[in-house]
Amino acid sequence: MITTLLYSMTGLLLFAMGLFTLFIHSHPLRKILAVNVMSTGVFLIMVATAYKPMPLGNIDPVPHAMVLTGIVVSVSVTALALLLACRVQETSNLDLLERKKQARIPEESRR
Amino acid sequence: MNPFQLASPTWMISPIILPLIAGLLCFLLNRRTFAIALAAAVANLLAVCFLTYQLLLFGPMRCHMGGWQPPLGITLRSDGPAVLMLLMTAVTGLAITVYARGYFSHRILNLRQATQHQEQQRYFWPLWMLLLAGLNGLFLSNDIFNLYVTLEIIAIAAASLAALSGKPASQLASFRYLLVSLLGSLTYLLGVVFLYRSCGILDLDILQHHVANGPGIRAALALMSIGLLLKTALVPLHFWLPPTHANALAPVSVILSGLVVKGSFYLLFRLWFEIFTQLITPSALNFMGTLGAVAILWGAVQAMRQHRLKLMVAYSTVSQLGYLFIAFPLSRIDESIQVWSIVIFMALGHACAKSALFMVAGAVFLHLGHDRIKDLNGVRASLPIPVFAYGIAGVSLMGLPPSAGFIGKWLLLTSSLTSSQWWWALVIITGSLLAMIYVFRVMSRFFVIPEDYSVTTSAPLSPLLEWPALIMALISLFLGLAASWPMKILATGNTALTQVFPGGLP
Amino acid sequence: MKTEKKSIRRIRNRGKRLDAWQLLLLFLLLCLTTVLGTIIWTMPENTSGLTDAVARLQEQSGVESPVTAVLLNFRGYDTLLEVMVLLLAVIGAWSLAKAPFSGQAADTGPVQMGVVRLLVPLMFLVAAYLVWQGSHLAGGAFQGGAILGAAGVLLLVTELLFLPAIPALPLRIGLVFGPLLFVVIALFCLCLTGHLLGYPEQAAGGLILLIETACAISIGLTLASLFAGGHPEDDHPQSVNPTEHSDKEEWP
Amino acid sequence: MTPADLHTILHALTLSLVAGTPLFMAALACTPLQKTVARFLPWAALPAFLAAFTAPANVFVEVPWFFMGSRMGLDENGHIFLCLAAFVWFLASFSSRSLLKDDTKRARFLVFFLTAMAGNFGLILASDMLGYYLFFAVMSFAAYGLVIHKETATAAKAGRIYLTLVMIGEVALFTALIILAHNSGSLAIEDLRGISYHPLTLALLFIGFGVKIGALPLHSWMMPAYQAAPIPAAAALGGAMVNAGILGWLRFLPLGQTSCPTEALFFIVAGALAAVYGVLIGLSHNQAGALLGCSSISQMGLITVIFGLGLLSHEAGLAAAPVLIIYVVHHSLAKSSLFFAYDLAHRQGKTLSYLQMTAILLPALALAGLPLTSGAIAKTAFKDLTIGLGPTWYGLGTFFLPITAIGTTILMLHFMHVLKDNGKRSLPERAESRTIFSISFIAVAITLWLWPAARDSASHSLAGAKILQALWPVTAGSILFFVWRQIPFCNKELSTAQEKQPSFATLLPPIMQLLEEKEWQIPPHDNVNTSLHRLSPHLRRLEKIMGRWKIVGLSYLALCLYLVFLLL
Amino acid sequence: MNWEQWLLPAILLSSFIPGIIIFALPEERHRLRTVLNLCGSILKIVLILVMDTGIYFGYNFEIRLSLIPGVELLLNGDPLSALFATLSSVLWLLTTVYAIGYLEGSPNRSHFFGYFSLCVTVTIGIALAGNLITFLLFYELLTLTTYPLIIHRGTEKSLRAGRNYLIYAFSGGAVFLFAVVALQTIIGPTDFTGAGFSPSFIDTHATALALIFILLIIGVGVKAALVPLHGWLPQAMVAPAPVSALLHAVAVVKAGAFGIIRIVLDVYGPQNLLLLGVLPLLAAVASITILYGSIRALQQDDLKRRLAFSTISQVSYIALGISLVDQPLAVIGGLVHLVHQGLMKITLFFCAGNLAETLGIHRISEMDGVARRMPFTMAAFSVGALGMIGIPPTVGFVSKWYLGLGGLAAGNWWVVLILAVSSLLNACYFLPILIRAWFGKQQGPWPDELYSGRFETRFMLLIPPLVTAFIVIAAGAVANAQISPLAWVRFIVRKYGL
Repeated sequence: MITTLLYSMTGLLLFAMGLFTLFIHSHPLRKILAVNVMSTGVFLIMVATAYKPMPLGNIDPVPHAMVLTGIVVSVSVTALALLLACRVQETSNLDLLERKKQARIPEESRR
Repeated sequence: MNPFQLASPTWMISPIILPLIAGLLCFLLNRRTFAIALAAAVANLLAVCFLTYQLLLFGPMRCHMGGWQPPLGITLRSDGPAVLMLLMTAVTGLAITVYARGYFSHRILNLRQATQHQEQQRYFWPLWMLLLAGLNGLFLSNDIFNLYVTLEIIAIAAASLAALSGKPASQLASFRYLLVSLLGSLTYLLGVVFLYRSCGILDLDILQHHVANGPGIRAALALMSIGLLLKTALVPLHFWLPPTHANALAPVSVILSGLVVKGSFYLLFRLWFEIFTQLITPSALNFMGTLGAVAILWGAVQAMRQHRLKLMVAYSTVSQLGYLFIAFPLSRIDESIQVWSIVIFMALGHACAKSALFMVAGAVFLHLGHDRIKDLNGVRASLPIPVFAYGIAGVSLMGLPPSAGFIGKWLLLTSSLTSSQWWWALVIITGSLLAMIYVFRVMSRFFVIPEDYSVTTSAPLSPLLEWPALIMALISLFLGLAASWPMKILATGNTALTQVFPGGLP
Repeated sequence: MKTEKKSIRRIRNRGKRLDAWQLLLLFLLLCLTTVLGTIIWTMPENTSGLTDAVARLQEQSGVESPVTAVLLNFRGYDTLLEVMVLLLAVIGAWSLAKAPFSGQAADTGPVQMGVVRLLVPLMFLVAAYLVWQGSHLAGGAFQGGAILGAAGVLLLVTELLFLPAIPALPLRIGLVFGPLLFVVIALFCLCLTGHLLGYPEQAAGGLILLIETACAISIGLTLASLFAGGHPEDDHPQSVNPTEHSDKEEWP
Repeated sequence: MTPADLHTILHALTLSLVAGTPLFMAALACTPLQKTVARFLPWAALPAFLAAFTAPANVFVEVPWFFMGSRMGLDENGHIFLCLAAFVWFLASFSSRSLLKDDTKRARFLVFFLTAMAGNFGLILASDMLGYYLFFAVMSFAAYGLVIHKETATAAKAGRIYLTLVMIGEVALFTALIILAHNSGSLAIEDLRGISYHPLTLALLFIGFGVKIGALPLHSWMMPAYQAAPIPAAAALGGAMVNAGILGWLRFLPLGQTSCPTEALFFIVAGALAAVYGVLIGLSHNQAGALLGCSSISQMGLITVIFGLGLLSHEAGLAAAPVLIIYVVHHSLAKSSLFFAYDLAHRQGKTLSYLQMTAILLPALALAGLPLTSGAIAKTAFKDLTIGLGPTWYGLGTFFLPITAIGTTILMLHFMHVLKDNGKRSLPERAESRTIFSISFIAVAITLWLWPAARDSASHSLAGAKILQALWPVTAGSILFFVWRQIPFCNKELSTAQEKQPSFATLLPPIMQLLEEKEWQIPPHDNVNTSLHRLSPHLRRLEKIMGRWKIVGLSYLALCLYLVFLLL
Repeated sequence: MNWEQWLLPAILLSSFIPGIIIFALPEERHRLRTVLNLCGSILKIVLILVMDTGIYFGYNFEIRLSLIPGVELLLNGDPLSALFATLSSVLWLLTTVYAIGYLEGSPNRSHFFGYFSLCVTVTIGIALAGNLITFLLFYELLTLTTYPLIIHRGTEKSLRAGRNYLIYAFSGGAVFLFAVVALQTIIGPTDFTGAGFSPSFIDTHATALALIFILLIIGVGVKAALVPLHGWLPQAMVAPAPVSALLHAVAVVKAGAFGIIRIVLDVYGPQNLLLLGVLPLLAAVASITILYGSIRALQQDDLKRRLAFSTISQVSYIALGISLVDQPLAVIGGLVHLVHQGLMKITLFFCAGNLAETLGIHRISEMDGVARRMPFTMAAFSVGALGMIGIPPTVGFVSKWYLGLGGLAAGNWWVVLILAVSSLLNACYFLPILIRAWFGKQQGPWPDELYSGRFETRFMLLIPPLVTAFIVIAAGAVANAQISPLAWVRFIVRKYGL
């Protein structure tokens, strides 16, 4: 019982920390990391859910499978986000662009 | 049981598998990607039509994946709302496929950047096909975790598509979109965890009957809802939508605005009104309604002030999504069923109309090389069909009869008045008026023909760019006239709906 | 002057101290965490989840590991879609840019070379083991694929392998192989048993292993491709002006 | 087809020809045939003559489909009025024929002339309210074209005044007819018998027909219009169209049915004032047409007085009706004759010969009631009427009538004076106008003597006392006239003093000023709606703020918390 | 399915299909376009006459399409709809002829005639609408189809006018929609039955029903240009003359007035309205509009603007007549004015268009002596103007007469007063024009003489006003005949059992 709770609370905390970072920090890398931390938190809670104390018997494999799936998804998304961030960084300074984005009329493409 | 017989529920997988395979093939093969995609889109439409037929014949059905019964196995379910959403996706999808072909062909004509445009087209098809599969999966899925996976498929495909144009603005918007999607998905997943922890069940049918009245489930619902709200871009969480939709390539904008936001909304709505109905409190419904009202007004006001056509259309999406949420508080009276028809009509109407609008915007962009509203003068003369489509789609957005939007608004108004919540009616009416202003602000520009006007662009637009827009617009217009068909589909097997309309259905 | 100072101070303070908005944010976050924590705390812990259901049907799944059974049999559809997610990530990544390609030959030192020579085959071996082991213990396609991916990353990092330099078609075949096989088998099962992914009971184990192997290869390739960060040189359709890429050696 | 049917059809045909012929000719005048139309102009009045003499009295033809259900026919009065109108119009068209020889606006004149003629005949035939109103309106509006025909500034002004008053009259008449129709529940004029008249109705009728008659507050169009119109047209105006107003009163006022003494008093006072006022104002004019107009005002004042007397009581009404007819016949013949005299003088271009002057004196002094003239017969009838009404009204006949006679004498002598040196240049067709005048002269001289209805009054007027009574005002008037001629300052050119007529066009400017550009309009704006335009930067800023991550975070968390709170 | 049912859609399609084809036609194919237009309009007239005859002999024309429960499209041919439909179709034919002449050689004619046909389709739809929802449908579509016509010239001024028109019209439409929904939630289906809803609703929902009535009237009042809602109409004068003619005489303004009639007679029913006691309000608004419109018309020098304000004034006669719904005579007056005003006003607009198109005359101050140059046009104009004033035997008198009688029958003397004052005002703003035109002296050359030919202006421009002017007189002169607008209106009123 207490094990589950401990893991769950840690997971929740990780989720909250990730959330905070995501909202506060503007650097794309930090944001991506924050999302990763969040997902880790969620997975942690999930794994904790799978843990069943002895009287009930075995661990629950379904959350395990879910976590596995989640991790894969998370990896994919992280990779894509990183690439996107790189592309954005390459073409222009992200911060600057974000600040100026609304001010000027962005052009979809120049012909 | 023979999976190929008429009554077999296994047919349900075809709208998922067909685009999936098409997506894989599109990625694998270099040539004939359009042919593959078109075949898939057509096949998808046929499959969905078949599902509709099946639904009308045999009522709602469930398909157990791998033959495993719930609670362990994953179930697909086809019922009225799902089939209607599938139909919407299939029809719009076919139009998008055709339109995208025209769009890319036109752009490739521009030799200077032909390579880049070819690349865009090359990756567009697999992404779009997989997105289609994801959407169909979302509409059919009956498993709360499987829904998460479909949401992710949609998110990744959509974000990639949004970044496809390769311009910094679109990439930035897409990055943000990806983050928001992730945040939404994770919040949803957290909710799923809470739910699983409380019930230990993932299948929606079983959940519906086993919803225990615990705080865990309520928290789960809240978390899942917020996650989906974020993906649906309800004001105040809409910030990502306009830049993403406006900066993407035109076919992508159509996909994002017409279909993708509907996916998450559909899920949210289903959770609230099918699964967790007992948990819903009036104040929560009112809260959603209020957010919807704010969205209607805010989106419309923002749309009115935009200087670019695509941004205006994007903000109009923000506004139109609000209508879907107004339906929430109105459900209370009618035992949450009539509300389905409202939402379905609003969603269908909006999907068609918005697709048409973005298609027109794309055509105009290709024609003029920009989409600044104040310089749109005289487009009518050179692009009569898109302008016509714009007008008709605008009618639907404004909710004028006989469009689907009108039917939706009519139902909304009726519900709000029968339940004596007239203030929602005021919001709805105001929203339509604001829509009129922003639609016609552009429309009037189209109609001005300057003295020295001459068609300056090089290439004439291909009919592939013009006709899908018109057809979508016409569908949105005449869907209202054929409103009894969606009603019939919606009501199939839904006993509650027949109770709401005691006089019998048309 | 005053405003200047203010702005300077603001700039200096940025990142160090939280402004009012951020404090409010923190406060709300704490509230939410507390509420959710309390809910977790008070949640009754009496459900056994799907443990029993899995245990009951374990026999028919064709594999011994319950996790693999869930992953590839009971909820194989999830996994199918998940593989698609990975593929989507690659397509998305490829759509963004061409993979960075220095055009320089690898300047590998002897130590590095040695390590790679040692590690990569080992990793392949481990991966194969993990996939095989997946049917009765922890492990499976993802784990195996991850190791494979790591091997690919190693090769990429040491610039021994230029992913961009691989002709696109084989690469694409490799990437699609797993998912496509998965789908084909799923459809095959549909024809056999009437259910998508409804493996015939006796062939379940074999089919699952087949899928896992294929997927592991594709996943490994996928991860490596993601790391490479873009599409290969020649991955576009009817090239307008096909550029001959320099013939660098692909394998040491 | 029985003979009776045939008879009816013939009757209907005759009646429709009466108004139809002029209308048809008016239509023809729009075509290149106008010259022919001009030549055959007098023939337009012939069917009216025919009808007046042949049509059976009190046989009505129902024309249910026409307008709102029409009834046509002639009653006793109708015969007289139609005959009179036909005569005057015949002479007028005869006279205008030569006028039109080389008039560039011939077609227009023809159209208006013939339309007015049709209107005048038609209203006499109409025996339902709306038919009367229809033809009355047609006549009134067509007459405007005659008034303004010369297109001079004075003509335009006269036209404006005429039109304003006609419009007021039309509206008043419309209102009155609606009330009458409502009260009687039918459109037939016979059904008006026995219904009660609201004073308002009487007032509206007074205004409605009073305009045409020139009753006192509504008289101001007469002088300028008679002066401005071409003389034949003026003759028609003064000799025939005026009668339409009288016929209107005769038909619509409850004469001989109910007694309404108060309103009667109003009629009498207004008439008496007009009788005097016409003379007084006439002395300030020295244009023949205007003078005849003033004389009409005065004479119509007397007719108004007769109407007033008739309204006093049931019996009075019965007694007044024949008197009215006599007076109308007298006046209309005399007045038209004077107009033709004016025409003669106008065309002759040199001073009139004494024979001519004497001949003209007859109709002129007939108006004043010279013995042995038709005027004497009419005045005798009038006097007999007042005597019949008792002592209250006795003074009217013995005292007031002579005074007006004096006035009229002065006026008429003034007219003769003006006429004497009116013509400046010689116009062709003098002979024709001489013929016309002769015909009208003969008509004035003999009609009332030969007319059976007036036989009583005629024989009365031949009594010696009556002759004396009639003679002295004329004599006095003549003396006064010559005295007046000797007073130098009286002969100054006064005629240029035009009356100010308050027309609606001048009344309205204040209202217009009040409403000027007060209309609510959405202010023009170019691109975005105004208010939005102003708000736009703020909206943009707000939207931008909402897009900041920390704000997004805040709203995300707030929504999350709130939803959890709401659902828990 | 029988011919009675299919006649109504056929009537709609007879202008819809030509409209669609015309859209698709290239600009140069003017001959084909003309043929299509004329064939469509003649066919429509024929069909409508068939319908009229059928209605007279008691056939029942009705076709329904149920969309969702509670929302039903219903086309229904009753005498009232026949009245409006006949008027619209006849005037459409004339306006089409006129427009063909008017737009000869100008750009974007396909576009123009396409919308023109759609506009008429929608107007006929309004006429044939069998319940409030169908009415609403066509009412909103009318705004949409007229908008491109109003901004046809594409100038900034016309755009502004168009925008104002839209804002007014759609705001009205929104209010109308709200009211319709509210009404349906109370009384259920709103079919035009001719009797109104059951009086039992009054016991329960008196206030709500009264409020809804006001909202409904506001909704249609925008198009009928009742006074606080009239602002769009004078501005919409920037449109080409045939459009103005159509807007004023047939389509938009009439649609609003027709809506008022439908609401009063069919939706609410006279008895209910008398119970609710809201009619005096309508009467008051109508009276104010009549006077206000006339007074504002006096101030205008621009001919079309003057006519526009005159329209505002005249259309309210209809509302005034209908507001005295318990008096059959007043109702007759109001209903028949629907036709009569259309005939007169379209004549006036045709003539105004002729002046502008032939001589470039837009202002009244430029009209001196114009009748000598264009006698036939001005004759038609004069007939129209005299009709407006109410001079017999024109049709204007007939309407006024019945209105006045009805007003008196209701014991409302002020109705007659309003009529009298309004007639005077009408005279004040129309007669000076006539005087100028017929008797004024031409001051210098015409502003912009564009045409010189055999006739005073183009043949196609000359025929329609002469025809309508003839009808103005003829319909008045034979008002009491078996076949006349008045007779038909009497038939209607009998049908309603008043």
